[in-house]
Amino acid sequence: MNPQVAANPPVATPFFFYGLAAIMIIGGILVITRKNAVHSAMALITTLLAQAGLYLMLYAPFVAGVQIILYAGGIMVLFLFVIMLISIERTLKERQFNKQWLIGIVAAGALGGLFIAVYTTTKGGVLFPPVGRPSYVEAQNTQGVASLLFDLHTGTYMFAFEIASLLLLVAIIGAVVMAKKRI
Amino acid sequence: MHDLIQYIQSYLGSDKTPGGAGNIFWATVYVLLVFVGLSVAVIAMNWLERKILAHMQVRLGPMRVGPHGLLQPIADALKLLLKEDIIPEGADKVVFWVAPFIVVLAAFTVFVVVPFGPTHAITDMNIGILFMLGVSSLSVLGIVTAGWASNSHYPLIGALRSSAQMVSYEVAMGLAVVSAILMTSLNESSTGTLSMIGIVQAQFDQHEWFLFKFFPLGIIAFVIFAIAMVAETNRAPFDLPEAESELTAGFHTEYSGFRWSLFFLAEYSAMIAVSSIAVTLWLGGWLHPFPNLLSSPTWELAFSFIPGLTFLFLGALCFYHTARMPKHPLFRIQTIGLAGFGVVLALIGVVLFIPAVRDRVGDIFWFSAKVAGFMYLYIWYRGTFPRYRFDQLMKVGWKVLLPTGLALLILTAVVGMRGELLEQAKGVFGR
Amino acid sequence: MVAKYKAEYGSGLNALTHLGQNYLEVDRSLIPDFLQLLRDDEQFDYCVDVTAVHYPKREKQFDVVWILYSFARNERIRVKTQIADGESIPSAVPIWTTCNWLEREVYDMFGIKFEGHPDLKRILLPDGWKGYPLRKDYGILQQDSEWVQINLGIESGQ
Amino acid sequence: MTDPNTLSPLDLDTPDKTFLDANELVINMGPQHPATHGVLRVILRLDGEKVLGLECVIGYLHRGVEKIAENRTYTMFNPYVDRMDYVAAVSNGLGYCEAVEKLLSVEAPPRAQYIRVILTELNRIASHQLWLGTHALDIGAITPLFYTFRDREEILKIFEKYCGARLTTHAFRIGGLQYEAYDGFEKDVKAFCDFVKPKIDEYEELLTTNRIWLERTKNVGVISGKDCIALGVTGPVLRASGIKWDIRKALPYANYKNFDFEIPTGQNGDTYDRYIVRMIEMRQSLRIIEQAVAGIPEGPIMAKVPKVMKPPVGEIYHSIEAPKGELGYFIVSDGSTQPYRIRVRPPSFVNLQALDIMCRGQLVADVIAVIGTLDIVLGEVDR
Repeated sequence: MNPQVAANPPVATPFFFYGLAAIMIIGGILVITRKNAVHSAMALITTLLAQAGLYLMLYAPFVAGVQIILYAGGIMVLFLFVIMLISIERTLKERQFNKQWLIGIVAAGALGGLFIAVYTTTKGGVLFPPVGRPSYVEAQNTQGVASLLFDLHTGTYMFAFEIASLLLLVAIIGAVVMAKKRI
Repeated sequence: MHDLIQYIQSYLGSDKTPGGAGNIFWATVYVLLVFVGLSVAVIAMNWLERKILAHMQVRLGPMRVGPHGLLQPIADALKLLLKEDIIPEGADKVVFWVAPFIVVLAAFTVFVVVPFGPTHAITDMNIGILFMLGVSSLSVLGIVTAGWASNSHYPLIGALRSSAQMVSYEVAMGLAVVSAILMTSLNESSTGTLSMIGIVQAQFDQHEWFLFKFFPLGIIAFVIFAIAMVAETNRAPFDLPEAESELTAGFHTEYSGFRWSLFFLAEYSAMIAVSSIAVTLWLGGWLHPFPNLLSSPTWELAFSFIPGLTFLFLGALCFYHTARMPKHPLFRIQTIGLAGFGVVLALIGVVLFIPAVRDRVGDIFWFSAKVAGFMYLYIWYRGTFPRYRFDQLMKVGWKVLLPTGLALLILTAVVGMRGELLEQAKGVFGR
Repeated sequence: MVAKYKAEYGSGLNALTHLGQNYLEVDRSLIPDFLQLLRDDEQFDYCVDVTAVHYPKREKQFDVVWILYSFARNERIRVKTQIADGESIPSAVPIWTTCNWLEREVYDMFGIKFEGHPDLKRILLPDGWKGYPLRKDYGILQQDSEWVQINLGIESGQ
Repeated sequence: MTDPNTLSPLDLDTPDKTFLDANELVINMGPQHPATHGVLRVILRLDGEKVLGLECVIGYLHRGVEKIAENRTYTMFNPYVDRMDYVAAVSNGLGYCEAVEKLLSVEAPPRAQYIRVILTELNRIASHQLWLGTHALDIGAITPLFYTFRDREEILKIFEKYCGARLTTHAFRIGGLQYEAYDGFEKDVKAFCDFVKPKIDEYEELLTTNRIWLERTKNVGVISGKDCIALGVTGPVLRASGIKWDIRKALPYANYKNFDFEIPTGQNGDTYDRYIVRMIEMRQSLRIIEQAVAGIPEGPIMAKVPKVMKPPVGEIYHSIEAPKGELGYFIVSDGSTQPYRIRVRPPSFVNLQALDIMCRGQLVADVIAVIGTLDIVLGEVDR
């Protein structure tokens, strides 16, 4: 039992959870319904920030920090960067939904079904571990992530991590090659 | 009622931050204190920048509003609040509205983890430094959206410039920060930490500021950070996003009045925020000079007098200038005002001698003094340097700072692990 | 130099000196070739100024003046030619790039058209302005009041 | 359009055509813009931040000085010339007075010549100081502006003491001077020379070896000597491109042939060289002033000039080396009291033409630097 958790019982957890979840859902809906791409991007940022809040509630501050620094801070800036250079007037005239909406709904329904299935079958189990489990301990989150990734003995994701970074490197080079004729 | 008082008092003996102790009352008090303190700091910074810059440029600066222009920032603030709030015709109203708030929110939120002292922080997060970098990077969003929403060319170019600039300098900044974090773990006893308080504590434990650790690696990391932080806050000589001679005022060209003042506020609090990071990581945060050498009670007592003495000195300075004021009836109110200001400063100085206060503000004083040093550097840069061009700025960021930072990171790791590495080398070759 | 060209062009060329300054009066028909010649063969590589003078009483109303300088000879020379109102004159831009704006100004002020000028339009006055202010028949208080009223929304620019 | 012989081919970078389709942006810089030094409007065609081409729109300050001249007598027109290049009013006056004197075939007496040279050179320093301050400000260094203005003030004080005016001085009259030099004039000028020398060192200390300044000015706005001649660019810009030509030496006027000074030149024709050339020019001006103050003769200050000036029929072109370049006056006289036609050959106007060629392929920030380095005064461009 971690003394810190015992000393600081989480405050108003359901309130924050439902609040953040609601923000996320509203943001997500706005992302696809807004015609103005910049508004969509702003909604997406809100969603991502709310998600970071949920990570914090899950005692995963490192992931939350990375979420903010990478998604909300880094990637979305580049998104906005590109969106701004596109003429907004033109995008306003374009059709917002294409013919694949049916497939989209099917895919979203399937994913939602999966979530519900997992939730119902594992309720009280792995997804929502009881209070006091080590994964609650904030102080070990950063080290935990690091040891999962890099530790020689317990690390299982080292290879996947390195492969992912290589993939990103290839993507960067590809983007440069495509965007610039003369380098 | 009694419970409440006890709840409030229960924190006082604690050696944790209010957030760490989970005391909501004191956390709120600290939030308010930091907010007010920051606002006062920005106002003071406004006045100081104008005065110091003026004296660097052989002129006087504000002299009319209050003695030596002391009330000038207040007059400015009033003017900005009363000014008409113009929203351009073709602007995207919602985004135009939201953008300044994003910037201000990002600039203020980072102060949640800034450690003014071992217990003087709103909270101590396990990921403190990561949180600071992450949240401060959000201000780019505000700048970009502000530039875009203005629906005008100059702000758009300014916004694009600043976003490109901030994103690229974040990389170099991050590398320098990582090398400092690495230093927290590279010794016999301590384990690494991302917590802001933990980092300062590590410097205390390791008996040196990280500025001097692994000489000259610490200094190089600090220099990289010091350059990157000027670029991050869009100040001279990296003030291209608001280069007035090229882009009139950059991303906030179309803003006026209150909304413009929010940008102003955000810029200065961001300057203070990044300076705080630098102070925390390399200059020993709240520690007074030579905390390990001069740690005897006598020295502690001597150091605890310095804040009070400083304020007394400032008060004396005010009295000196009061005496030098022209003896003309027109200047009477100004003279009285200056004397009054001196009295206030001296009183603060006296209050700082009270033992209970003395023991608590020492950390805050040293931290603020170090940050103030950086603020002075900002002003000095502005008075001295011409402005970089955009491509040169990018060149400095990507071709100089980034490789240096990477090499530095590797070198820090190698130097820090040299014992183990030698051991392993012996293991391999020694047989 | 003068004698050589005098022989070549005869009456089309007239060399004079006034107050120690040399100038050539050249027939309109010689204009682009003679200027080209001055630059290429006589090293007058710097065109100091192009301007015009209006003589309303003359038959050929305008004097167009080129002021040339040669770095090699350290010598200045003026070339003058006379043209009538409405007549155009070949542009010297292919010879000296600097003539671009100078000719535009002459066009702006006198209404003299330069053939082959890359972008002959008004330079100092607004594009829609009527009248050529440096002509002698243009009064000093005169203005294009129509333009002023439409574009500035005031009665008069005086 | 342009002859390849006179103009070195421009390295015109067309935007890279990729699937991202380079964005061409047209930006309107000015007429109200902090860095255009007045009311210059520059229409920039940009690819991102790179300048593809630009067009200057001028004439916002057009006052019809040449038309005014035709309706004033020779004497009455004299103050008007101060209003063209208002930061170098004394030079304007010198050019005009000398042109009319030539037309009248009179010459100003030696003492007047010396005082003229002193004042003109002082004005050259003042003009260069103003240029330096604003140019550095454009590039982002805000401090030199205050230093140069502080020192320019001393020059203006001398002007004020001499003729009562600080900016539009109207210091000279046709045929000489109106006012005798005031008591202590020589002393003031000498004191100024001693005062300003360390100050020029101070400017140089701030900028000459400043790394950012070097990066911002080296290889920026390069123009070759050949292009300069083709475009008629004169003054420090021409000299910075390696052509050693100064009217004070080439076709001496006033009594410049009596003084010993050097013409500074640059090699690269970039913004940095122009900066260096102007800095040296300031020092050379000081040299001239010191010699002139030492050798100032006694004597009359006004030649015999008729009260009503009626120059004989004829025309004259006279030019001087103004701080910005060749400032010429082409005066046609019809024998009456009023000039038949006065044409001013403004250095700023002609130099401004080079802006396009100097900025192509550079960045927006360089346009600012180049406008600054051309040292234009819109009052003179538009007249």
